[in-house]
Amino acid sequence: MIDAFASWMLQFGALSWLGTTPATILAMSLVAVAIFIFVALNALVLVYVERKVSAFMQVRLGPMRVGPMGTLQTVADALKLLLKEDIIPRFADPILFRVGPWIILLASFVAFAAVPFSPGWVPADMSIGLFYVVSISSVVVIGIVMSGWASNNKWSLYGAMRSAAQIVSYEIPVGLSLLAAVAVVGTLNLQEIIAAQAGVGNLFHWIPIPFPNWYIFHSPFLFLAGCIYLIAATAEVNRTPFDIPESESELVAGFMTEYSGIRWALFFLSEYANAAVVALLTAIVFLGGWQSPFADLAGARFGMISLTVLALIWTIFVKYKVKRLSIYPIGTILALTVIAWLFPAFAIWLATPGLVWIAIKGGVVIFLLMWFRWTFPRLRVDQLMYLSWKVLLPIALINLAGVAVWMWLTGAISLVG
Amino acid sequence: MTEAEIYSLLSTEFGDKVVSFQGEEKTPFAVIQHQAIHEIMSFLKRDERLKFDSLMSLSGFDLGGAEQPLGIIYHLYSMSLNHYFAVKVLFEDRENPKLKTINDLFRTADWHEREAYDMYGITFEGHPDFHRILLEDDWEGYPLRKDYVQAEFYRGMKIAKEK
Amino acid sequence: MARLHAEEMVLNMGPQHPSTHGVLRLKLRTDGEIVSHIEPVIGYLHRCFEKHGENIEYPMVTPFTDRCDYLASMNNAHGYAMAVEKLMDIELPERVEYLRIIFAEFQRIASHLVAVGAFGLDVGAITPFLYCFRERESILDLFEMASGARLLYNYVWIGGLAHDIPPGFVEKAYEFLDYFDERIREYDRILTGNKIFIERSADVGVMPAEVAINYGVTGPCLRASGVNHDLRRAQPYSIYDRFEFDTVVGKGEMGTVGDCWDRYNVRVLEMAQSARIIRQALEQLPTEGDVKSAVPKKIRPPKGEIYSRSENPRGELGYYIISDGSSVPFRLKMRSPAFCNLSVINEIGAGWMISDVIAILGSLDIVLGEIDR
Amino acid sequence: MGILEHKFSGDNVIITSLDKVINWARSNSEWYFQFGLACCAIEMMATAAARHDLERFGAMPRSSPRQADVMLVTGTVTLKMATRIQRLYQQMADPKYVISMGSCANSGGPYWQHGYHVLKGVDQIVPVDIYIPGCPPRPEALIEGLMRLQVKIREESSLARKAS
Repeated sequence: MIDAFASWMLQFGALSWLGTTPATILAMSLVAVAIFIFVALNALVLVYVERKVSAFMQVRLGPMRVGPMGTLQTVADALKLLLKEDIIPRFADPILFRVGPWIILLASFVAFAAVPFSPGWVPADMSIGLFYVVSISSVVVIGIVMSGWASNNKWSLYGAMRSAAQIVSYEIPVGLSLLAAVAVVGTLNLQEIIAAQAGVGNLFHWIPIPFPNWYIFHSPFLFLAGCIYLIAATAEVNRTPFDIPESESELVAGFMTEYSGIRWALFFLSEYANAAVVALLTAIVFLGGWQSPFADLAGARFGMISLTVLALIWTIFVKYKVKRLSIYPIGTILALTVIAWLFPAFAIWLATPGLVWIAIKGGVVIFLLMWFRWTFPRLRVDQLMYLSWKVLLPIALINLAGVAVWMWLTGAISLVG
Repeated sequence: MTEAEIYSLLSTEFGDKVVSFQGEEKTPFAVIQHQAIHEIMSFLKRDERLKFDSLMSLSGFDLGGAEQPLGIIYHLYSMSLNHYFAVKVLFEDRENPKLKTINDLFRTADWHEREAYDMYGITFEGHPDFHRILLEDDWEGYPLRKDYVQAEFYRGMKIAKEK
Repeated sequence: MARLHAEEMVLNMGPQHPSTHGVLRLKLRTDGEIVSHIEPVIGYLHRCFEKHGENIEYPMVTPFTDRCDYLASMNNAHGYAMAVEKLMDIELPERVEYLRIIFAEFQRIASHLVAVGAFGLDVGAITPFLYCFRERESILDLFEMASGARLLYNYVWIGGLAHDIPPGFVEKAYEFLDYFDERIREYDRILTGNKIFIERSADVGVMPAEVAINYGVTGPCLRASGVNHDLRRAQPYSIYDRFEFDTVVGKGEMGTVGDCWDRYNVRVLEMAQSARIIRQALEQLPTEGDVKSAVPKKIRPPKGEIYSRSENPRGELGYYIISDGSSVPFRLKMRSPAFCNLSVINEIGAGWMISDVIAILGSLDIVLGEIDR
Repeated sequence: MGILEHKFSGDNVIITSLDKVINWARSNSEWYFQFGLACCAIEMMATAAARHDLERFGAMPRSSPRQADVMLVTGTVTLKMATRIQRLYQQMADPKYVISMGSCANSGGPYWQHGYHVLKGVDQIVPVDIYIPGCPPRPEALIEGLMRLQVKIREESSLARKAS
C-alpha cells in the first residue's frame, strides 16, 4: 500500500519532483499519521460506546448532556485530560514512569501496520503479518511492567506483576488457536488469509446449509479455535472477566494508579486500540476480514435468508421487550432484505466496500467484549492461570490435532505424498 | 435456666467471689470480684449445664461516683441452650483499673476489651494486641469517662466547636 | 529442598479503597498474592455515638441510632425504641407493632440489596449492583412516603411512630412485593448461578460454626455457617412470633458450609423471607389505631438497666442502657453486629489471596458507621 | 496562573475563546473521586446508580485520586480520617475541586456539639468549592451541587488573569 501510495504521489503533478525514497518516506509518515488519527478516534468512539452500552445494560442512560446524546462527552474528557496536571510522584522512577505509557501505546499502535482494512489497503503487506501482529501486541506487557514498577506504589506493582503473568500465559492459547487457522490456509499473510475465505460453501464443509467460507464456519475445530481465541484475546487486552491487572475493586486502578492526566489518557488510548486490534484480528482470521458474505449471488441469497430469519426473530422476540429501540434496526434490516432479495445486484453492490464489512465485524466483536465486561464477575489470579494452562492450552492443542484430522478427512491434505 | 438459677449455681461454686445478684433488674446480672473474672467466665463457658458459648457484649461504664467509679458488664448468651446471663465487675481503683483478659475464652472480647480500654482506660492483662482501637494511639484521655475534658486541639486540628 | 521464600510485604488497604465499604483500613501482610495476616484498623468513622447518648435526651438519640447503621436505620431505631420501652414498660398499640415490622423488614430487604450488590461489585460484576440499587430505590420510595426521608428516617419513636402511613401506602407496598419476587430470580440468573461467581465465592473464606460463635458473629454470616440462630425465632421480640417464615441456613450447596457463596445466598433467600413476613403483616395490619397514642409526654425511665437485643440485617443489635432516672441516658452502649462480624476477618481471611480477602470482606457486609459508632 | 499572560495585552479573542473551550471540557467532565465516608456515601452511590445516573452529566467515579477532578467528601470527617483526606487531596492532579456533601462535612452536622472525634467542617483542612446541605442530601441535591460546580468552572479563566 505504501508503495502504491508513493508511486501515486510521484505521478501527481505537484509532488513529482520528489525522489522515490522521499516519496516513500512521506507516504509512510502520512499513513502513520492516518493510523494515529484512527487510533485516537477509535478510543474516543469506543469509550463513548462503552459508556452507553454499559448504561443501557444497567438500566441507565449514560452520557446525555454534552453534545447530542452525549456524543461529545469523550471529546470533553480527552480535552480535560490533556489539560490536567501531569504528576510524577517523587519516589517514582522518573524515566520509566514517563516512558511506560508510550511503550504501551506504541505497541498497540504499531500493530495496526499489518492489519488489512480493505482489499489492497494494508499499510505493510508482509508475509508474516499474523505473526507480526501477535508478537508486537504482546510488547504491551513491557510497558505495563515498566509503568507498574516505576510508580513505586504497591498496587501498581501488583497490577504489573499480574499483568506480566497473564499476558505471557495467554499468548500461548492465542497463538495455538490462530495456528489452527493458519494450518488450514497455509500462510501467515493476512491478506491471503482473508482471500482464502471468499465465497459461500457448506456449513462445516459437509452440512448442506450455505454459509460463508469464513473459518469460523469452516469446521467445528476452527469454530472452537475461534472461541478460544476470543477468550484468550479478552485476557490479552485485560478486559473483564480477565481484568485483574487493573481490577478496580481490588487494586484501585492497578498499574495505572499513579498516573494522571495525559499519561493516563495514553493508557486509555492503548486499551481501546488493543481491543480494536483483537477485534480486527478475530474478524480477519475467523470472520473473513473485509470479505462480504454477499459478494456473489449465492452469498447474497444466503445473506438474505439469514437476514430475513434474524429480522423475524428480532421482531417476534425482541420487539415486545424493547419497544423504542427495535423499530429502526428492524425497519432498516427488513427494507434492505426486501430490496436485496428483489435486486441481487444491489446486494452485491452493498457488499463491496471492504472497510465497512471489517468495521461491522470488528464492531460485533467489540460489542461482545463489552458485553462480557458488564455482565461477568472477575476471575482470581490463580483461576486465570488455571484457565490458561489447564483448560485453554490442552483444548487448543487437541484442537490443532483435530484440525489436521479434519483436513485429512476432507481431503485438503493427504498422508501419502 | 433462669438467671436466678445460674446465680445460685455460681454462688455455690465460687462462694465469696460472687458478690451480689440484681434479680429485679430488666436484665438481671451478678456482680463478681474482678480478680475472679477469668475463672468464673471459664466456668460459665465450660460447665455442661450452662454452656455459655458466646459473649454477646462487653461494655465498660463509668458510674461517676467515688465509691464504684468504673465497671464492666459482660452479656453472655448460650446458643445451644438459649439462655443468657450478665456478669458485672466493678473497680474501686479509678486510676489504674486492671482486669484479666478473657480473650482466650471468647474471641469477641478481643476488640471489645480494646474498646473498653479506649473509652474508659481499663487495662486488660494478657491481651495479645493491646492498644486503642477506635481512636489513634496518641489520643489523650478516655472520652467516655464522666470526668473527661475535651481537648482544644488534636494534631493541630481544632476539636471544640466554635462559639 | 528449601522452599523459596520471599520477603513479606505490608500492604495498606484503605482507609480509602474502593472495596472497603467506607473507611476501613486493612493492614495486609502479603507474600506475593497470598495474604498471611490481616489486621483491621477501625475508628476512621468514630462519631462518638455513645458520648452523644450520654448527653442528649432519650428521644433525641433516635436520629443518632439511624446514623450508626445507615443502611438499616429502621432496624436500629426499632431496637433502640424497644430497649427504652422495655425499660419504661410501655405497651404498644397493635398497629404500631405491625408497622414497625413492615418497615424493619423492608429495611432488611433494602440493606441486603446493598450487601448483595456490593458483593457483586467486590468480585468484579458491576451490573448487579445497579440492579440492586434500582430495587432499593423502590423501597426508599415507600419509606419516603411514610417518613419523608430517603435514608435516615427518625421514623420509629419511643412508644410509637412519627407519623401514620399515608393513604395508598399499603397498595404500593403490595405492588412492590409483586414486582420484587420476579427480581430475585433475576439475581439468580446474573449472579447466583454464574460460573465465575461460584468460582470466586464458593469454598472461599469458610467460617466454621464454632469460629463464628466464638467471635460473636451473628446474623446472616452466622446462619451461613449452618447455625440456625435468628433472634426473630430464638427469642421472638415485638410480634415476630405471629408470622410464618423460615430461618435461612447455609447448606454449602456450591462448596463448604460457611463460604462466601453461602453468605451471599443466605441474604438473597432472606430477602424472599422478609417479603413473606411483610405480606403477612400487611394482611393482618389493623386499620384502626393511633400510632402516637403510647408516646409518653416526658421520657424518664426509672432507675435501672437493660440489655435489649434485636435482629438487625447484619446480626444481633444490642442496646445496653443504664438509666439513673433522669431524662438523659446515663450510659448507652450499642453492641453493633458488624463490629463482631469484622473481627473474624483475620481468622477466615488469612491464607487467601488479595482478591479473596476482598470477596470475604464483601460477604461479611460491614457498615463502618456501626463498627466505629 | 496565566501562562500566556505577557504574550498578549489584556483579554483578547484567542484567550477568551480558548478559555471557553477549556472550561467547557472541564465542566463537562467532572470525574469524581469515590470518597465515601459515611451515610452520604450511600446517597452518592444511589445518585450514581440506576435511577439518578450521575453519568448523564459526564461525571464518572474514579477510585484513584490521581485521575479524579472532584473530591466528593461525603460524610463525617473524623480527626483520625482528616489527615488522610488532606493527603488524598494533595494527591489529586490540578485543577481539582472539592464538594462537601452533607451537614457533617460542612460543619460537623449532628455531631457538632458532643463529637469529640469529629472535625467540624472539612473546610478546615481542604479548600471547599461547593457545600451541599442536607443530612443526607438527596441525590437531586448532589446533582445540583455538581451543576453549581459546572457554573463555577465555566466562569474560571485559566489563561489570562481577570481584569478585576
